[in-house]
Amino acid sequence: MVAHNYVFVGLLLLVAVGFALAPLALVALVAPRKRSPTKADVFECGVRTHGETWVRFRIQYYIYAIMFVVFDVETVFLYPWAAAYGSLGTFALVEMTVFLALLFAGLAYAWAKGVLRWA
Amino acid sequence: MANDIPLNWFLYFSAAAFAIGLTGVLLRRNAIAVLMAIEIMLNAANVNLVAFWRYGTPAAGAGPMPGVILALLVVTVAAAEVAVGIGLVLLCYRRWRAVDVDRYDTLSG
Amino acid sequence: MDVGTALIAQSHRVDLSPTTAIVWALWLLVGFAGIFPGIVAYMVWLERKVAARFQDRIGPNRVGPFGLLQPIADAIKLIVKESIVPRPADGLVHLLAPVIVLASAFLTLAVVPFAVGLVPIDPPSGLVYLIAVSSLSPLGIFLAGWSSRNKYSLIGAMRAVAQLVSYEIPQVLATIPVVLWAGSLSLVSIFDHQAKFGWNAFTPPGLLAFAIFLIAGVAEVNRTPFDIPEAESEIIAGYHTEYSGMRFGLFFLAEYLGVFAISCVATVLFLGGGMPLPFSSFPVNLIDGSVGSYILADAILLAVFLAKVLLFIFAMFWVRATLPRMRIDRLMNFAWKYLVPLCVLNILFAAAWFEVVVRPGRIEAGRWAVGMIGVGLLTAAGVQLVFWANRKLAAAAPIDADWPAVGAARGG
Amino acid sequence: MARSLFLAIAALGLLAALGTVLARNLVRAALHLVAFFFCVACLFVMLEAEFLAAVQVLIYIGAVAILLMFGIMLTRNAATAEADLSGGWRVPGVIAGLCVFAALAFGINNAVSPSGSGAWSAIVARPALEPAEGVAWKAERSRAIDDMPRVVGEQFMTRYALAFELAGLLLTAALVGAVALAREEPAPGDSEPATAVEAEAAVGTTP
Repeated sequence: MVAHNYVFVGLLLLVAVGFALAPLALVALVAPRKRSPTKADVFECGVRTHGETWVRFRIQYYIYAIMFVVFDVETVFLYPWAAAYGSLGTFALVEMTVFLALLFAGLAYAWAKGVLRWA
Repeated sequence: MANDIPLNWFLYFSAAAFAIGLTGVLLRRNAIAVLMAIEIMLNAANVNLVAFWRYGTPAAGAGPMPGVILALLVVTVAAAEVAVGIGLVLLCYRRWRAVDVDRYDTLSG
Repeated sequence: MDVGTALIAQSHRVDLSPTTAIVWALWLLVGFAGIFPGIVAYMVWLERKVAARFQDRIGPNRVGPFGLLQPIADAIKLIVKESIVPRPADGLVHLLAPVIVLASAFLTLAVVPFAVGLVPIDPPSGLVYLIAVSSLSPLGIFLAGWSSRNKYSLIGAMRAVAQLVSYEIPQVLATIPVVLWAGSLSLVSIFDHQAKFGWNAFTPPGLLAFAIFLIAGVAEVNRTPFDIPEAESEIIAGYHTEYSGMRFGLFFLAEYLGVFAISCVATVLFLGGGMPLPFSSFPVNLIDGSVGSYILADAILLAVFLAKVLLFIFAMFWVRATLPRMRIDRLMNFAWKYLVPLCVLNILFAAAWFEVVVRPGRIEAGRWAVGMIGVGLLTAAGVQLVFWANRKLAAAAPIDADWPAVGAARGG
Repeated sequence: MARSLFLAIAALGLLAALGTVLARNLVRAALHLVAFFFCVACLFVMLEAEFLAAVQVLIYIGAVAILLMFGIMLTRNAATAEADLSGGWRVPGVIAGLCVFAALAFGINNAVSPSGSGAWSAIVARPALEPAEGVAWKAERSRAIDDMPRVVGEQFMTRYALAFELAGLLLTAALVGAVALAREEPAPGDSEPATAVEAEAAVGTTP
């Protein structure tokens, strides 16, 4: 069965997590632990933390995230198309050209509106 | 298969997840939390679609994978929904300085 | 069926027999828990040696001959160091973040075919799997920055995620031509295709895709010149500022594992895996079904594969030793205004190449020459078009206009 | 084996869903949501839709979760940092959820499949796909499972061509809409851009 491939992925995930946690467990046994208030402070260049840490970020980040999501979903359509292209005719190419043109129009819109500029 | 999972189990899982998502939509006041609850509901629907695809016998001429295709389209719509949804939340946040859906009440006069 | 033949007889379908269990156990315990981390440890040693030579130094030479025991000393140092978690941090998420990043790096290696039959698994949607698991690392990085409750960490994390997601798109789009020619998402099929049609990098759209993939790949592993997320002169150490001891070690390990993985993937997708000659299926055609022929072919494949991977890794060290860090606005511009349009055009060029060269089912000298010249000119024109359009648009809105302070300083 | 694995994954998934709904901290809620998405991806693998599972991880965990995190970071301020549950709606909300679950469970128990395969509750195993001789849909579905990406591509290019183009249109519309909504307009008298810069200005001092 094809799905059985993913049994290996599950096992590998366990190995990876184990590989990450084992040295941490060793650290808990071996490493010194001397707590002090100053040491447990947040390190902001030796200056006392000023204001709220979880500050609000600029909108720019979100615009890039939106474009990422849209193009990421696009790849979900592109991959099957590319895999099937050999057994399909010119119609598939035309369809994909239309699809890509649509998405490119979206990118061009964002570009024209100047939101791709990191200000 | 002898020891296969009954179809019902998938359906119950998705019904429970859907109900949890609905509860979340009703309970949460933060608009982004509401969006997350909606994502849970959409995912629950997807599990149903794929489960019926795999367990059912298809109607004549339904194609090899109607359920999977529909699930892919749901994923697309969900992604678009989140993008626009958060865009709206940001706009409202700028206007009212709040992400609390109870406070978007300008229309209620 | 003995273990040797089970290694060879790979297909999309897998049965959960005891033989499979043995093969998988070998992969997990010897490969993933032994060899790959070992390679990574010595990559760090190599980088220190190489960087030292670039800077006219000697590099580590105290621990063992040529400093060869240095990685072991480093590991011991990391383990016996105190692991400090800041007081206001979100403890559980702080622990979870490096685990996610490391798991992501491990999982990507599961579909890489190192030689014929020497691949842990080969699912039919292998490339989607690969991209899916590698897209977990931005999440881990974000959580690392967020859970530390440190402004520098958070800013580093936000920058890192913005950069990673921006470069993920060109990276993914650059692999589309390869899928299109091979007609499958399985990495083994992509390898087989190159045994028949030559390395993918030796086609005009393939070369462009390869270049884009490499650039985006360097950005994906946060290495210079794309190391803004951990720009130590601006934001301390970025998202892992609050990580110390072994927890930092995990991020470090994940970064180098990521470098190794991206080099492996680039080798498989564009440089014909372990094949030493671009237009010959040389060691693969030695295989006549006997176990000895498999071992001979795989030994050659594996050696050449590792040599190519080493070349990539060396190139990344070289770039790091040579180039300064990019400015963040130029970085994002480059991804969205140059690479993404190029990738989209390149998909159409790849379709043209498919029609001219690949469609007949085998390489024909005449069609190949036509394709090289025709599609080559087309691709070059596409690159010129994108750069020309960007120059035109940039002239209309100079980049320093984005940075009022810079413009003012120049009297603009 | 498959059954106990299913039960474990489903239980984890439902716990994660509950965590999403109940967690006070929004990033924690999003993290629970990621766990839920992952469990759903596991269920897709158990349903032999491995392409869909990979897509689930790629889109939901790799992209949507990141978008949600960014949304949280962009709207966080001191007043709403810890999101609260609706006080007055708690009891009616839970009752509504339970009612919906009860109604769905009733339906699942009593529904009869329209395609003639009997009551849903009687389907305890997926139809065997081998031997497929003479049964067209078995061969079709077997190929779909073994080579899902390619079959998805073929389907989108032929039978679902319109849906495919509409999906492209929807994505473009979403991109344009979201960019138009989120764009920072320097409206006069709006103090907003100032706060947006604070984030990086607050650490403007050189370390």
